[in-house]
Amino acid sequence: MLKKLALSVTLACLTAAASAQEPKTGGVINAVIQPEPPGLMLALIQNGPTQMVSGNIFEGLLRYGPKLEPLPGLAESWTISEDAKVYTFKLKPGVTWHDGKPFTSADVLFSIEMLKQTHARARGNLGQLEKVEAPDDLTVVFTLKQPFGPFIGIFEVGSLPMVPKHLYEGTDFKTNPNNNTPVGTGPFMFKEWQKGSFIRLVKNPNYHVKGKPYLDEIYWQIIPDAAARAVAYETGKVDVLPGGSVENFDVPRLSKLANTCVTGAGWEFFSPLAWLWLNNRAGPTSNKKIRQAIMYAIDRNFAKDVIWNGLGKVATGPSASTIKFYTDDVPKYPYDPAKAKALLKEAGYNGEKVRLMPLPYGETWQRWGEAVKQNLMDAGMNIETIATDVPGSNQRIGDWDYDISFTYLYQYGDPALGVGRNYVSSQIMKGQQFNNVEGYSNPEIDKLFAEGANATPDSKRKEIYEKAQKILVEDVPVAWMLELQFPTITRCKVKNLITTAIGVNDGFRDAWVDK
Amino acid sequence: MRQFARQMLRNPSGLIGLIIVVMAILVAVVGPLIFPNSPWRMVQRPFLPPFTLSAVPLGTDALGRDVFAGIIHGARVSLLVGLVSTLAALAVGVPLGAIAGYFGGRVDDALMRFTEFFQTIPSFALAIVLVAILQPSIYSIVAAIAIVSWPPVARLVRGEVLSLRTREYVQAAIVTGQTNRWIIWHEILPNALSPVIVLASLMIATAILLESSLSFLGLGDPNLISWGYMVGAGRTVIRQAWWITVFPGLAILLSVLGLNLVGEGLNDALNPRLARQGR
Amino acid sequence: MLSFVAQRIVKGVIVLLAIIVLNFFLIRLAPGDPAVVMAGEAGASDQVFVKQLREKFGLDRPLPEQLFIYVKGILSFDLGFSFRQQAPVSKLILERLPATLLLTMTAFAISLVLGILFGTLAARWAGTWLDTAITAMALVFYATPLFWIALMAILLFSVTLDWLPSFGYETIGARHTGFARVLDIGAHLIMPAMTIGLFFMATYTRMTRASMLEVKRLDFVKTARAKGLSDRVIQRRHVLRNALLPVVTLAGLHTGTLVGGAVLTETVFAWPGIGRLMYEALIQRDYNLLLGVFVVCSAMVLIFNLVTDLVYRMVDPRIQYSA
Amino acid sequence: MPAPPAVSIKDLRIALPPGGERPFAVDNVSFDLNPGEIVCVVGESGSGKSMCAHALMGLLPDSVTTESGTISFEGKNLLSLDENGWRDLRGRRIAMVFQEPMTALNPLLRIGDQMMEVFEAHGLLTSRERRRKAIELAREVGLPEPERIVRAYPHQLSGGQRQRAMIAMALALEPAILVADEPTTALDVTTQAQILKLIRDLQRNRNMAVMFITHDFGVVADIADRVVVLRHGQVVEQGRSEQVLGHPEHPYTKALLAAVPSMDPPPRAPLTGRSKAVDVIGIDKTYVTSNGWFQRERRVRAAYDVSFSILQGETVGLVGESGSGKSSVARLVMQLLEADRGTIRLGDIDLTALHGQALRQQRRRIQMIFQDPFASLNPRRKVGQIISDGPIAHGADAKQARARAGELLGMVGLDAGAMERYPHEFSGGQRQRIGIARALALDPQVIVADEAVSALDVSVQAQVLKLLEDLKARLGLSMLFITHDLRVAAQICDRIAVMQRGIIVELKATAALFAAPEHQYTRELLAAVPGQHRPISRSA
Repeated sequence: MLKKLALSVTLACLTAAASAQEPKTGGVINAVIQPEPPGLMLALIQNGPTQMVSGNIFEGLLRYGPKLEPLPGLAESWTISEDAKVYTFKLKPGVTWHDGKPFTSADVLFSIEMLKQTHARARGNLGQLEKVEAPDDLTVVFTLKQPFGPFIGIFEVGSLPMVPKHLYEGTDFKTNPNNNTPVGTGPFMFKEWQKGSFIRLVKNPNYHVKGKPYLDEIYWQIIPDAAARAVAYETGKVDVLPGGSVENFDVPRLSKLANTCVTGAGWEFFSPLAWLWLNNRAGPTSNKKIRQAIMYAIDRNFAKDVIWNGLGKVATGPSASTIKFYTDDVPKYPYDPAKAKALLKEAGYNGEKVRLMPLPYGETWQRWGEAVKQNLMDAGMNIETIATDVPGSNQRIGDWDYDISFTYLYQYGDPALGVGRNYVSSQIMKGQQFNNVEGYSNPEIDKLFAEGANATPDSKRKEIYEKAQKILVEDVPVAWMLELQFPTITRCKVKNLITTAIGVNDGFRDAWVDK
Repeated sequence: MRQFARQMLRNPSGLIGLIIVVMAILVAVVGPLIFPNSPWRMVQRPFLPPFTLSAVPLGTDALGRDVFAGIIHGARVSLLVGLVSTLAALAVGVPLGAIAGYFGGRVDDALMRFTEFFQTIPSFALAIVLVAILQPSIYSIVAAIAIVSWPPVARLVRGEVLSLRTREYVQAAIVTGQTNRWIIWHEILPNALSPVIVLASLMIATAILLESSLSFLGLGDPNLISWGYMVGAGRTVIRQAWWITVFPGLAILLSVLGLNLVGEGLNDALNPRLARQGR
Repeated sequence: MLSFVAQRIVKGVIVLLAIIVLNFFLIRLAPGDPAVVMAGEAGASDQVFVKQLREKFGLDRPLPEQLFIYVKGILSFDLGFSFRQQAPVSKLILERLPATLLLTMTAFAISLVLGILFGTLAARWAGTWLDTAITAMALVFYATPLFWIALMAILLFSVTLDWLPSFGYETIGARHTGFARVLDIGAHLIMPAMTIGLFFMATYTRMTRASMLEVKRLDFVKTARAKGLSDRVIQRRHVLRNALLPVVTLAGLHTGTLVGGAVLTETVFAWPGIGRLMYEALIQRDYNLLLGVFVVCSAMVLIFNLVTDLVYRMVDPRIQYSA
Repeated sequence: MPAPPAVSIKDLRIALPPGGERPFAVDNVSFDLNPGEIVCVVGESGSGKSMCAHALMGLLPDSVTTESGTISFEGKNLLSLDENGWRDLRGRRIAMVFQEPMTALNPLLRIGDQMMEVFEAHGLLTSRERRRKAIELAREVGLPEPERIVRAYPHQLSGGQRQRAMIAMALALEPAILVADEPTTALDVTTQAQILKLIRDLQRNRNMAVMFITHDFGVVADIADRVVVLRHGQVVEQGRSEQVLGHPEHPYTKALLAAVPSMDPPPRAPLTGRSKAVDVIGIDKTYVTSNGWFQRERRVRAAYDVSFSILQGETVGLVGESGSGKSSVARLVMQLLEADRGTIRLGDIDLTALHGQALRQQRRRIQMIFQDPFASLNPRRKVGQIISDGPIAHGADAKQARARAGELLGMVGLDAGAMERYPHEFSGGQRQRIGIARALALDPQVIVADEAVSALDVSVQAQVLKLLEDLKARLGLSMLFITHDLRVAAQICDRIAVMQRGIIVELKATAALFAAPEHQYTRELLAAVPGQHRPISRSA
């Protein structure tokens, strides 16, 4: 109870700080969505654009502040038992679905079951769950098999969206007609979708937070070309460019436009970290010295300053600096071509061809690939760029058919959720584009991450993870590049858009337009 | 031949075209030898405007690479793609058209259905799909361009052969006991050549455009610099740095224009009706 | 005439089936499949999930069986189900087709009208500065990459002058009705239509000019002059009519391919048409959707070719349906 | 004739573009056209006769210019008219009929509409009256079913009907002058005879002045009141038709007239006891054009039960009008076409049973001379190659074949220097000689000559015919001679077969055929040959 009170206070402070002005009701926001989402049923589809749009329609039990602290969502309070195995959630009373039916603990139980089938990440996150029960309509109790530190961090809307039981129970989830007109509890309701043009959401008048949302409508406009998106913003056709929707080269120019506000906030939960998969199994990159040489050969500050326009941060190791238990007390790899050459020579590299696969996600990544290629060639490596599109690159990565390949992955706030998976040997599986793709296998790292996930209290976890980071940075299983920042560009009249650690994905419930 | 050259030179636009094309070829052949530095090398600060430093006369791109070097080295790739894919298309289209036209009947029917089939699929869409499937590389691009551009060649050659086949000198060759192969090779194809040459010069131009369009969509060979790649890469920054797109774009425009002019000049010079009229 | 049409339709269906079979295998040759893409997007790629998806899409079955199922569907006008968009392919295509048709038909009309106009002028004043100017303009448009024109047009008309909207089909959220809506769509249409249209306009200009000059030399023009007809009547009734036959034929053949060839323009101008749909389906390996677009585009080509033939036969009395 | 001339051409000189064969297309030409008179302007190709016609219409091509002279008509000098002045005259006062009625009519407009245009051009009559007038005109020129035919398109008419339509157009406004530029050259003899009669009748009824351009002295003899003979753009002789044809003065005119083959077959020794070189037995050939699965096929019968034989050393003529199937028979005999039925024997070998290599082997024994001297030689091969290619294909040594080619060129009257040159460097007659040399290179026993002299000017035609006759005699060749020209056939053939619609209707010794034609069609053909009723001087 005390905990709950403390939380409410924090929340109040946060809100007060964020909006010095009194919010105004009404208005329409035009935002860009790219690419066009395949569908909006968040429980079935979890790609980026779906999460971004559906975060307004659906809600999770919790939300997370910029420091990744849990905030009330559909659950208004929660308690964790002493042995850290039982989590009891109190649901907010009076919440209704868009169709008017009440939201209850039965919906939560149903959602858990459904997501285990349809949501791969949720299935993973719920792996430690022994059982979940609903003693009454507004209480849900999760019982874990063993303590699992990150468990409190899995309840945001994209990771565990709540689904209406009355519409989905007993149906074939994939073909349920409600998938086309999703029904959630969120601040906005789905109105129409003109394929290839826009998705329109309208205000939920019965939203469970009094007075919210402030906006009447949101148009998510679908504009496939990055340059056209920039022009759309410039010519006033859209007001919100979520992170990643324009090329980095355009960001400085757009930022300088009048009445334009830019923020890098809202990515704390994901903390995307870019690195190069280095194939640890075969070829030159299986040699640790060559991997270290690669780290020295690449001018990561150039990439940050020129390609990412100074946004982001040079990565020091497997964890982004925003992730719990991060440490920068690890071996350093400054840009040093001479050292790279020396290491290559030491490793006996004799000009074998090394295949480099850039990320097929647009011009920024292409340019980065070219710059890295040139860096490596300057250090004396023989690099051939392999061009693929997304499916092709996924296939190659899944088949381990590459030498060096770009990627960036979300870290989901906790090393147990988003970091360890990339280095532990149990996650070496053919056919995946994530997790331990590089084929790095170190029993000590396996052990450290296994302990870290279930250790209590946090101080113990910190010790374990810091040790793991040191070992990894020394071994260079992958070549860490940058902690990415995807700036959200808005017209300054759009207020209070980003209030939580998942940014735009958490919906426009607090946003308002200053007229 | 001399008369043909005279015809070609008499035509001012053909001459201009020829000059442009010869210059483009010179740049492609000799350019990289004179400017051996890799066009991928980051040599200056990014977005350096043109005409500010004599070392990088056309400025630098988003990574600080020399635009001028890119155009010089890109000439080789763009022209080569144009030339090789056209040759490949000819290698498919000419024999197919010749066989269909010469033998006629069911062979003709079958081959023409085959050709029509390829013409029914929208060609740019097919090229995109082919490159995406084979994964972008100089080979897949050349193959895709060749695959979508051979049908007109086959049709043209077929039409020519069809009309040449009934020419009396071909009948004379049959009557004197020549084999089909000899007749196609010595009597028919040499006389079908001029329209094919005209078409080929236009096809090179189209192929260069096609390659640039594919590159624009990001389906170029990432290891080779081409003009289309440069335009594609520059378009996202066109607002800050017009020169990155404008110069390679002009290079494409000029060479395609030149090739078209040459094609027209060839057409005028090789077209017997116009030649007869002049007499 | 009916039997002619019937014959063409049967032939068309055979060609379409061949296209389906070819593309069916072609597309599946590409590395990666929709399950891989969707797993990747979902941010999770455990094998169970990919396997589930493959089973759901029927990708676990042998290829011939997949083909059989697909073709069986096609024969009952069912283009299948889009894996990724979770909707029937025919519905997705029908949503996009009107936009593409509007765009390409406008482009086609502009290019044909202007091309014939300029070509006629150039031929009429052959050898003068007007002819030189028109020919030069046509050559430049003929040689300029389409996407480049698009970029320049956006820079000029949207960004610098702010006269025309740079993307989309209509002003989103404006909810115009009636004539205002038509105007709004028209404003959005101008740039993309011109972008496509300019190249074809150049083609038709050159062709009309050449064709007119050629027809001018024919004997019946001399006959017309020998009758004492005025130059204008000769140009219009004798020269233009005959000269337009090849132009119209070529134009008819172009229309079909235009539909599938609008990928670049639709991408640059965010035009919600099927060219873009195709490209998206391709990079997502949405097999059924991609095949569906191909089938529809190819069918368009066949239909337009047939219409062209019919028009041609109406205009040119020398061709008979059966004789 | 006391009446003043309708048109008077004085010292007309038309300059060709510089760099041509000669500076003037028409050089100092003067002649008059009188009302009610037909003036034939005769000359071989390139003599400038068409230029005269076009100058009179103001329709000269842009590349030539009228240098000097006058054309006086109704008190005006036509050469000083501007375009509007010309337009007013054309069709109304001066009208023209062209050579090729197919291309001279707009294929996309109905015949009647094209007729009505003449009135429209001069702003005459209402549209209903124009239509009525068009039908009237159609009737006047003898077009069948005038009401229906005015709604037809040109391609639906026969060649003769098209030419009638052209004439109807030309006569619509009752012009004072009709210019007819080779109006019957593209037509068959029987049609030609009808058209000539039509022009003659109309001219008499309307008292028109007609300028009739032709290269055919037979036509001249049939139609002309006066004759103007042109050579290299200059008038070599002009005068009354009886005068010029009967008593030519200029050597060129004499030579031209002498070159016109006579209708009287020369006496020929009967060929008895010789074996058959070629035996054609019961050949059928039907062309089938399929228009696809749903449509009826189109069938044209080119040969039906055709049988004849050629003795050794004999020339058999195959005559008939266009479409009679004579060329198909030539191609069947040559095995360029496959017969549906029947046998063709060459000596004792059945050619129809052979294929591939075996057929190619036998081909050397029967060779062909083609019609078009421009199309029968590959423009991209040297003459030496053209002649020696055949022997080399049959295994001859290249060097010997070339030497032989040189000899053959000598034999056909060309010097051996021709070996290294390309066909376009030769004139039509020379090319035909090269074609003959090529045919002879394989030492054949039989020659098939398909309209081998039809495309040549009369003087050249006479030379080539003579050459053929000589060679045939010297080498003991048998010949199948295809022609539409009965005069030529009379001179060269031992026997003549007359073909009509794929059937041989009559086959007789030449003299017998001319003296006593049995079949109705043969009689029609013979009667239609122009120039039989007026004496033509043959003394060279």
